[in-house]
Amino acid sequence: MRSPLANAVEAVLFVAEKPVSRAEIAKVVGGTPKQVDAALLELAEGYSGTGLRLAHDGDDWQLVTAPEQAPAVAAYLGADRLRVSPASLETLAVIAYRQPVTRAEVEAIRGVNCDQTIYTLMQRRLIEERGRRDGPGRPILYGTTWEFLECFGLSSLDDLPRALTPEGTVPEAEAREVGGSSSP
Amino acid sequence: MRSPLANAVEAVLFVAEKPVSRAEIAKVVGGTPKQVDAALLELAEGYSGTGLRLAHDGDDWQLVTAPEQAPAVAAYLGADRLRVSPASLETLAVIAYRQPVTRAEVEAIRGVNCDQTIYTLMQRRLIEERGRRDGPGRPILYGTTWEFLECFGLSSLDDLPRALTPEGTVPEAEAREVGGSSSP
Amino acid sequence: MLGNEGPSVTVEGFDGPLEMLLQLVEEKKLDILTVRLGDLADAYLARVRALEALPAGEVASFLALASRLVLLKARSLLPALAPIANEDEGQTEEELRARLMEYAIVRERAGALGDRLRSGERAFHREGGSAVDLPPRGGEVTALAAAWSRVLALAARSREEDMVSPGERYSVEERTDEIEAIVIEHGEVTFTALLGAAPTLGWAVVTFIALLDLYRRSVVDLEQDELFTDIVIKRKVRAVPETPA
Repeated sequence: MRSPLANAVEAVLFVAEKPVSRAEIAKVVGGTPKQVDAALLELAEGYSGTGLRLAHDGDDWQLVTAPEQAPAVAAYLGADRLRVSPASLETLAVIAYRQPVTRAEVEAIRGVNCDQTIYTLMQRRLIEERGRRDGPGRPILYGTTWEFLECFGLSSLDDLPRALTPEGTVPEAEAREVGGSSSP
Repeated sequence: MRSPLANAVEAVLFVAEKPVSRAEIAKVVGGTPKQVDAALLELAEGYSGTGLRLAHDGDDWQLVTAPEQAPAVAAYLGADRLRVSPASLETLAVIAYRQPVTRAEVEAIRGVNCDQTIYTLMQRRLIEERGRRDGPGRPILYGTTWEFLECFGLSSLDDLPRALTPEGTVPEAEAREVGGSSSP
Repeated sequence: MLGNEGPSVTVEGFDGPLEMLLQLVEEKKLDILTVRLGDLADAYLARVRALEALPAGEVASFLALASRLVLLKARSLLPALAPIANEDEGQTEEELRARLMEYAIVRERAGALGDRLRSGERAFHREGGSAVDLPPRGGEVTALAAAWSRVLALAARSREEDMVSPGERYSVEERTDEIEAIVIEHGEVTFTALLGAAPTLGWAVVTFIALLDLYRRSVVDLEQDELFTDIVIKRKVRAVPETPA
């Protein structure tokens, strides 16, 4: 039976899409670095004979697929399509059409928490920070990247297609009103 | 020891950006649907006592974190808690246990207009449209989403909390009849 | 049907007529299976009268149930009372009881779901992708536009629900450091100045908590000449108290 700490570390590494340092793991799971070391060792041993592996580069740790599963992974990932979830695509759409925007503005438009999707899009280099908005807390502004344009085959942001609803084109003024409702 | 097929399925689900259907899993790992079923069962059992869970909505499968690890994962992602009003929870309860249902059916059961709560649940991505019911007006049918399962820490709809009311107080057939009485 | 009359109403904890009736049954500790619903007519009517602040249209659904209860009461008093010719289905006690019991189950399930939500035991998915760092590719611009349309369609209606509206999240830790830096640099600052031109509630709360923390740690002194005037935050100089007590 695995220790509770090892399970917490596993869950964190599972959702992380980049290597996580031992110190950060310790902070979020609430353990000492030494306990985290033991948990990581426990996990690494547990993954033997499964489809996953625990990889590390120095003190940075990451869950990856086992090398021998490369054919299945390649078969799944093989098709040339963008690897983002529908939720991330929605967040990306809001940022692409409204940039620069803050996280709170994206959430006001989507109506749901966007922490994880913004994090994922940053990891994928589809969005980036664009300075900060004046005002309380100086929230971070997000915009799309050069990789975003390349990924979608756009020569510039002006090439973004106009949004269509079943009723027809959304008047830009109305759309702006919706999006702007949360910003001062 | 896990079977090679279960490990391949695990690796594919790990890299997938959205739930994967049994048919697609079978295609990429090169097994029959029956073998895939066995592999999924094997995985689900193997995750017991770990930080991961195998969740499914119908034939679509996804790897998620174990609900009890939510504090550590939320701390890592900086996610905050979803809040749903009692009125919306009632509408959600009707939809979750009766899906797919129409708005009129939900209203017949709750005894109040449910326009606003359905809209709110849609916006929170907790419910979605599931086609239309045959018959006059072809009313929209609603069902729950993956986000619903995730937010409530359910591995599948079979995990829905069972009624605490003593068995047999309300015959389900009778209840259904009442619920359906507003639709032809 | 009861349900199609008027918008949802939440007054004094009542979300609708069925909930009001169910609450009566529970308060009086009656058995939902055996209670004679007609007996509740008077108590129910008294509650409906208390809803006088409601617009007439919104009371309609409460009144519809009230009239049904009164009819049931009349029937129990005068067993010979024949069903009225144009009476539609759903008027008998059994049918109303069945609806009430079904509603009770819904409320129980909603409560169970609410408990789950409050426990915070939720799952998280992985957004996917291989560990190998590849540049993103294969994006479909039509899919992106479709996602945007979907978001706009869902955002098109105003939100009235009592859910927490999204706002910026601030860190008390960061705010504390910021204020400390300001006080060290300028010696003093007013609370109004710290709040800025258009503070949000969250920002004000975080600023205030940060100030209390600084005060507790004796980093700053707080001064207020009169009630409701601006608070002046001064750097606390050790051993040399700046403010006479």
